[in-house]
Amino acid sequence: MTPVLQGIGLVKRYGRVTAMDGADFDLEAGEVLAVVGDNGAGKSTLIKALSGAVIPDEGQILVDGSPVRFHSPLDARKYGIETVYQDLALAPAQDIATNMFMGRERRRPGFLGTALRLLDSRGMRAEAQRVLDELGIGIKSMAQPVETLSGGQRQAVAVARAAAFGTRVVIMDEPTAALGVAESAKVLELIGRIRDRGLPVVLISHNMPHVFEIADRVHVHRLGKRVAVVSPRTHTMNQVVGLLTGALRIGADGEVEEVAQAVHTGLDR
Amino acid sequence: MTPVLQGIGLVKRYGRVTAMDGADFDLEAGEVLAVVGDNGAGKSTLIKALSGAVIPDEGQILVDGSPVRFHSPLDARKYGIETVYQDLALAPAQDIATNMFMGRERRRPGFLGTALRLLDSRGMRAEAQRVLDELGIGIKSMAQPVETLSGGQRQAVAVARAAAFGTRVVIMDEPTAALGVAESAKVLELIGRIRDRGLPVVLISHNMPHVFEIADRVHVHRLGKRVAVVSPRTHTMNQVVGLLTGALRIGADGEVEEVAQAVHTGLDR
Amino acid sequence: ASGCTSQKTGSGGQPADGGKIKVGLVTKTDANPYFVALRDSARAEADKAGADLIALAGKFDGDNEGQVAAIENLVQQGAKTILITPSNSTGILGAIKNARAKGVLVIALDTETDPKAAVDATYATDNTEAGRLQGAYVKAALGSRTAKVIMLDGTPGSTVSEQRHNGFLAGIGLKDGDAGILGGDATNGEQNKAQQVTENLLQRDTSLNTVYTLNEPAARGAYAALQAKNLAGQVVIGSIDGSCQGVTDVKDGKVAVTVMQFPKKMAAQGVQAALEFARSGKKPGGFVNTGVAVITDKPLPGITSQDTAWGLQNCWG
Amino acid sequence: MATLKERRGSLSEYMLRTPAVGPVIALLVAVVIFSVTTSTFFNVDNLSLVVKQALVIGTLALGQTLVILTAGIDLANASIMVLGTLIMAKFTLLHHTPGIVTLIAGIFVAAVLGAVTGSVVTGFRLPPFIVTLGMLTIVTAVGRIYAAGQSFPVTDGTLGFLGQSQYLFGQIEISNGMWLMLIMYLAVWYGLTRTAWGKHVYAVGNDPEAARLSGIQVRRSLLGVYVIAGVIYGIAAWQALGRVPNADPNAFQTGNLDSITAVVIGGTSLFGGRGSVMGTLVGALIVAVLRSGLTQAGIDQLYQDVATGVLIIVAAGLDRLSRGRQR
Amino acid sequence: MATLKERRGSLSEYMLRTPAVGPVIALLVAVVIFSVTTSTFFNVDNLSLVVKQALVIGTLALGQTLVILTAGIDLANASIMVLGTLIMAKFTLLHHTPGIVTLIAGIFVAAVLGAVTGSVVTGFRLPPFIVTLGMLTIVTAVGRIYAAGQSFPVTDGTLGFLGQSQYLFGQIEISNGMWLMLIMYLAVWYGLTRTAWGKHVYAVGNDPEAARLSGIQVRRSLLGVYVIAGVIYGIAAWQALGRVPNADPNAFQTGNLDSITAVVIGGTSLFGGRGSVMGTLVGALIVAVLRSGLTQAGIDQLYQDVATGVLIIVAAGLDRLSRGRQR
Ligand SMILES: Nc1ncnc2c1ncn2[C@@H]1O[C@H](COP(=O)(O)OP(=O)(O)OP(=O)(O)O)[C@@H](O)[C@H]1O
Ligand SMILES: Nc1ncnc2c1ncn2[C@@H]1O[C@H](COP(=O)(O)OP(=O)(O)OP(=O)(O)O)[C@@H](O)[C@H]1O
Ligand SMILES: OC[C@H]1O[C@](O)(CO)[C@@H](O)[C@@H]1O
Ligand SMILES: [Mg+2]
Ligand SMILES: [Mg+2]
Repeated sequence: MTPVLQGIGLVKRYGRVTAMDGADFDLEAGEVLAVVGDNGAGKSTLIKALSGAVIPDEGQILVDGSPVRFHSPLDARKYGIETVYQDLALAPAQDIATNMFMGRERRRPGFLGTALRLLDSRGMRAEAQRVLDELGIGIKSMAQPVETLSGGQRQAVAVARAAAFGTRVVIMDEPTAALGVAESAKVLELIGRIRDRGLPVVLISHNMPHVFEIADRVHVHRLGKRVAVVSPRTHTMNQVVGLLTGALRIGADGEVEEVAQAVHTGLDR
Repeated sequence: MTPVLQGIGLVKRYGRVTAMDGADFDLEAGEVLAVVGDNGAGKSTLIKALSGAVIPDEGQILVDGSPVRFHSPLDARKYGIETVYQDLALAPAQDIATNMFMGRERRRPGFLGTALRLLDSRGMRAEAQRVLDELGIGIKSMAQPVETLSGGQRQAVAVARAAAFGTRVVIMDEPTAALGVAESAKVLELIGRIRDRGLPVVLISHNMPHVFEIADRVHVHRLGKRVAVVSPRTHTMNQVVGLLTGALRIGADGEVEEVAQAVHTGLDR
Repeated sequence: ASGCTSQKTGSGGQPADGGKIKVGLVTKTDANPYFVALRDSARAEADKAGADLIALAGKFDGDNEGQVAAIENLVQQGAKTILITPSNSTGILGAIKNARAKGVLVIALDTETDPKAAVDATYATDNTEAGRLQGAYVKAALGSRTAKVIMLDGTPGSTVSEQRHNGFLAGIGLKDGDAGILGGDATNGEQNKAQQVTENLLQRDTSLNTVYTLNEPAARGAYAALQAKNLAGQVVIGSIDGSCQGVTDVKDGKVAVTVMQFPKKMAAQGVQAALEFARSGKKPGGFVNTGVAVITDKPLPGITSQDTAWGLQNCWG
Repeated sequence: MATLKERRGSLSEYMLRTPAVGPVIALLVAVVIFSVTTSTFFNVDNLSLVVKQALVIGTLALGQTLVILTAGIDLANASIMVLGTLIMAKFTLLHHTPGIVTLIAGIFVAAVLGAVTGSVVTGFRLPPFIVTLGMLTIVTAVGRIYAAGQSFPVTDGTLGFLGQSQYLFGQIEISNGMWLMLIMYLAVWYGLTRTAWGKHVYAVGNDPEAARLSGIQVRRSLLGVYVIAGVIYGIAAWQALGRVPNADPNAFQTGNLDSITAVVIGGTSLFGGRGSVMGTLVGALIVAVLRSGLTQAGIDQLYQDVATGVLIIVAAGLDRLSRGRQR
Repeated sequence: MATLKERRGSLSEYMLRTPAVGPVIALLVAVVIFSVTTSTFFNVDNLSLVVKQALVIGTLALGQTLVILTAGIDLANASIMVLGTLIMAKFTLLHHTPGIVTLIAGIFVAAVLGAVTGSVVTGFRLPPFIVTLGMLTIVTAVGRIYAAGQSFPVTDGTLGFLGQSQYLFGQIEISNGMWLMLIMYLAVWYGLTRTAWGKHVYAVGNDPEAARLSGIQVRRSLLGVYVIAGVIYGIAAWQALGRVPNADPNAFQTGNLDSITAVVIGGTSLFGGRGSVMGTLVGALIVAVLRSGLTQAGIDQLYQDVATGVLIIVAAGLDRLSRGRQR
C-alpha cells in the first residue's frame, strides 16, 4: 500500500546545526503513528517539514505516492494535512473562535456573504463551542482572547482545531504536554476517534504510556534521522527507550541488539 | 514543626476570573511536595504568589513561620526561594550562561570587579556548563542564545538554574513537560539530590507516575483551592486523579469518599 | 614623523577631473521657489561656461549643521568657489573660514553674514532698504489710519530677517515695543508656518490693519489666515521677493505691495565671479547690491514703483 | 475541565474588551473642560470646525492604523499625501486636465507607493520603520523636485469638492469631507471586524508566525494593507486640498507623527494586533479639540504646544488606566 | 541528551553572532565605491571630515541605542539636545557665566528630562513612543520660548572645545569631539557587554517579563537607561556647539529620525534586546559617508536625498542578508 504521507532523505540545516540529517518517514492509511525521540532529536523539525512550516534543504515529500513541494503551511493544508504545532500557533490577542477558524473563516450565506463578505461569527462560535465541548474542555465564552486561557486550555484549542479540520492527515506535536490527566485522556480518546474516521494521525510524544496505549506503529527518531520503526505489540517500552537513547539498535537481522559503546546518550554517564 | 513556606487563604482575581479562591499551602522542611490539579485549577497562580511573581489580592504568606510580603520575584529570591516558571522566564536572545546568572552575575575579583564592575564571563560559563553537565544536558556552547535550543533543552536550562541557586526552597512548575524520557529521569534524580541537600522542593506536574515516584506528599488543587493533601504511600494514583477531577473528595472523617454528583469535571460526560 | 606625504586636496590645486571648473551652491532649503530660481539661474550660467555646479541645501530653514557639512564636502570635492545663502548669519562662519583658508572663494548670496567680512563678497538685495520701502509704502497706503501691525519674520539669527524687520520699522516709523505692533513671530519664510502663526495672532486680536511679511511665502500664509476670518479686506499686506506668483497676488489685490529682488542676477553674478576667479585668480570683494523694485498697481506719491505688468515681465519664476 | 468562579461582567471588564472606551472618556472630559472654561468652545460652529480640522490627520491616521495593526509603522504617509496633492494640483493648473483625472492619478500614485513599501517590507522582511523612513526621504525629495519650489493653488471644482459644506437643520455645517471621512472609517471598521481580511490583519500583527502556521498568507495580507493605506493617503490628499486649496511641498512635515499620535491616543498598540479604527477617529478628534480649546482659552502657540505634549501623555495614561492593570 | 552534528563555525555563523558585521560590510562597500568613482573621497582630510560630520548624530544615536535596546524609542532626543545648546550658549552669552558652569547645567537639564521620560514610561507603563512624542512637543516649545526668537553664538572656549583639532603625524586631523565620541562609545560598549548593568538592559528589552521573573529590577533598569541617555544628549549638545558654534532653536529638527536611522542601519532591532552600539557607530558613519561621497560625485541635494533614502533601505537589506535567513 502506498503511504499517505512519506518523507525521503529530508535534510534541514540551521547554521552549524543539522536538525534533520537524511530523515525518512512514512505514514500508512488509517494508522496512529507515534514519533518518539530525545529532546533535540529533530522531531519537530521533521513534522514541520511535512506540514509545510519548514522547507527542507534536501529530500522529497510524497502525498499518496506523488511528490509534492510545500512552500507554506497553507500548501499542506490544501492537501488536508492539519497540524498542532508544539508552540501552538495561536494569535494570543484574538478570541477562541477566531483562532479556531483562522485562515478558513466562514461567511454568511447569500448576498451578505458573497458581496459584503460578512463573516458568520455566531455560526463559528457555536461550532467552536461544539468542538471544544466534544473534547470536554469547559471554556465558557468563545469570545475570550486566547491569552486569558491557561496553558492547558490553549493546547486544547489547538488540538480541537486540527481535529476538526483535518481531512487527510492530522499531525500533533506533543499535544498533551501541558494537559492534565483527564484532559490527556480526552485527547487520546479524540485521536482514537480521528482514526475511526479513517484518518491517520501522527503523534509526537515523550509520554511512553500514552504512546503504547494508542499507537499502531512507533517511529524512533535519533540524531536527526529515523533509526527504527517498531510495533508496540512486538516491542516493550524499555526497548523503545533504549532505541531512542542509542543504548539499543536494530541489527542487520532486524532484531533489537545492544550497542557496545553507547555514545552521546543521556544514559551513558 | 513550622512549615518552611506557608500560604493561608490566598486569593487572586483576574477580571471576572478568580484564579485563586482562598488557597492554603504548606511545605515542610526537606520534603518533596507535589502539587497536582486540572488545567486551569490555579496551580501556576498559587506558586507565582509564593515566589513573588504575582501579588495576591488577599491572604498571607509565611516563611519559616514569619509573615512576609513579596513585591517581586527578587524579594522571594532574597529568602532563598528559587522557581522554574511554566513559561520558563528566559531571555531568548541571550546566551545560556547569561540566562543562568541573570540577576546575580558574578564579577571578577579585585579591582576589575569592584571598580570596573567587570563580569567574570569565563567563570560563569564554566559554572553553567558544570551545572548542565550534571543534569546530563549535552549542550556544547554556553555562548549559544537560548532561542536556538529545542524546547526541552530550554527547560533543562531553567531547571538547572533553580537547582543551582535555591537555598531555602526550589519550586518547579511542570519542569518535565517538554522533556524526553531520559531527561525527565535526570530531573527527577536532580529533585532527589536537592532534597538530599536538605532543601524542600515543590513540584507541579500532570505526570502521576513522576509524582508518585518522587513526592513525599501530594497537594491536590481544584477550582482555585487546596482540596486535599495526601501521601503517595497511603493513596493510589486513581484516588488522586479522582480528587483532582472532583469525582472523589475527602470526607468529614478524613477518608476519601465518592461525590454523589460530580459537577464541572472533565469526567462527568 | 612618517616619510610619506599626502596631497592636501581642495587647496586651490587644479580640480582632478579634466580641468572642469567646479562651483558649489548651498541654499537654505529646496522648498522655496526663490532658491529654486537662484539655483536654476546659477546652473544656466555655469552650463554656458562649461563649468560644473553642485547644488546643495539644508533640510529645512535652520539646518546649520547641514549647511556646514555641505560646505565641507564641497571643499573636499574640489569646488573652487562656494556660493552660500546662510540660514544663520553666524552659525556657519567656522566652516566658511576653513574653506577660505584652503583658498576657496566664498560668496554670500541673498543673506549677509555677520560680520560681512567673513566672506569674500556678498551679492544680495539691500535688505534694510527692501524693508524700508515696504514700510514706507504701507505707511502711505494707510494714510491717516494709525498702523496696527503684525510682523512675520524669518529665521531666528538670520541677517535677512533682522535687516528687513528693522528697515520696515524705519519705513513705517515705529520702534520695537510700540503699541502699534500687535505681535509677531518667526515663520522661517514658510507658507504653512506663516499661516499658523497668523491664525494664532488673530486669535488674540483682530483689530490689525497691516501685515509685514519678510517674504512672499509668508505673505501667502498670512493672506490665507486672514481670508478664513474674512479680515483680508481691512488689512494691507506688504511683502518682499517679486516671484511671478507674488506679483500675481499683488495684481489680484491679495497683497498690496511687494519689493522685487533679483535672485537670478545674484546667482549669475556669483557664478561669473567664480569663473573669473578660476581663470585669473582674481577675487571679488565687498557688498554688491543687486537692486530692488517696488511692485504695485496703486502707485503712491513719494515712492517710485512699477506696475504688475512690468512686474510680470521681470519676475523670476 | 475545571471551571473557576466567574464574576458578572463589570464596567472595567467591558472597557478592556472595547478598546475605544478610554479615548472616548478622554474626549468627553476635554470637551466638558473647554465648554466650561471658555465661552466660545461649545457651539455648533466651533464644533464643526473642530471636526474639519481633524479631517486630514484623521484620514492619514486611518491608513496609519491599518499599518500599525500589522505591527508596522508608516513614517512616509504624509509625504505620500503631499506628493498626491502636488500631482493633482500641478497637473490641473498647468495642463488644464480635468480634476477628476488628476485626482485619480494622484490616488493611483499613492497606491503604487504603498505597494512599493509593502513589497519591500514583505519581500526583504525589513522593518517597516526603516523602509518608510527611506520612503519618507525619497518621496519628500521627489515631491520637491516635481514642485520645483512652487506651490500650486487649486481652482478646479472636483479637487476642491471636499471643502464644500451643507447645513443640517440650517445650523450644523457638514462638509463633504466629513461625510467622506465617516464613510471611510465605517468601511475600514467593517472590513476589520466583520470580514476574514480583517481577522487576518489582526492575526498577522499579533503573531506573524502563528498566522503563517495557521495558513494565512502573511505577505499577501501585509502587501494588501500597504496598498489600501496608500489609497487612503491618496484620498487624504483630496481632503487636504479641500481644507487648504493649495498644494505646497512644505506642507504636513509633521503629518506622520501627528497621525501616529492620533492612532496611539486612540488606544491602538504599536506592537500590532490590538486596537480599533474607531479609537483612532476619537484620537484625531482629541488632538483637534485640544488645539481648538486651548486657542479659545487664549493660550499662545508655544504654550499650546507644551499643553498638547502634556495632554498626549495624559490621554495615553487615561487609556492605560481605563484598561487597568489587567495584564 | 542527544547532540546533533555540528559543522565548523562558518563565516555566516560568525556574522550571525556579531551583529555589527553587516553594517561594517555596507560601510566598506560604500567607502570602496566612492573611493573608486571619485578622486576626492579617499584621503585623510576627507575621511576625518566624514567622522566630524557624524559626531552629533553619532552621539545622539548612542543614547538612542540604549533606549531602543530596551524596546523603547526616543523621539525627543534632538529636542533635548537643542534645549541643552540653548541653555549653554544663552546663559554664557547673556550672563557671562563661565562655559564650564553652563555646560554642566545643560547636561544636568538633559539628564532631568531623561529622568522625567523614564519615570513616566516606567511609572505609568506607557509606550515610550507616545511619551517621547509628548516630550518632543513640550521640549521643542520650551526651547523656543526660552530662545525667544533668537539664536546665540558661542564665544566661550569651553563650549567650543570639542571643535578644536590636533594633527596626528602632522596629517590626520582629530578633533576633541572625535576623542570624546570614541571614549563614550567605548564606555557604553563596555557597560553593555562587560557588566551586569548591560546584561540587564538587554534582558529587559528582550523579554521584560522573563527579566522580572529572573529577579531583575526592570523599572530601575529602564529609568537608569533614560537618565544615562539624557546625559548623552547633553553631551551631544556640547558636540553640536563644537560643530556649529551657534545655538539655534530651529536646528536639528530631523535629529530624532536621523539618530534612529543610524541605530537601525547599525543592525539594532527596534523590538529591543538585540544589537550593539558599535553597529550604531558604523551606522552613523554610513550616513555621513553617503552624504560626503554623493557630494564628491557631484550629485545635487534632492537627488542625494533620493539616493540616501534608497541606500537606507539597501543598507538595512544588506544587514538582513548578511544575517541570513537564520530565523
Ligand atoms: N530555527 C532554528 N534555528 C536554529 N536551530 C534550530 C532551529 N529549530 C531547531 N533547531 C535545532 O534543531 C535541533 C532539533 O530541534 P527540534 O525542535 O526539531 O527537536 P525536537 O526533537 O522537537 O525536540 P523536543 O523534544 O525538545 O521538542 C535542536 O538542536 C534545535 O536547537
Ligand atoms: N494573567 C491572567 N489574566 C487572566 N486570567 C488569568 C491570568 N493568569 C491566569 N489566569 C486564569 O486563571 C486560571 C488559573 O490559571 P493557572 O495558570 O494558575 O492554572 P494552572 O493550574 O497552572 O493550569 P495548567 O495546568 O494548564 O498550567 C485560568 O483559568 C487562567 O485562564
Ligand atoms: O526666509 C527668508 C528668505 O526668503 C526669501 O525672501 C525668499 O523667499 C529670501 O530672500 C530669504 O533669504
Ligand atoms: Mg519538538
Ligand atoms: Mg500552570
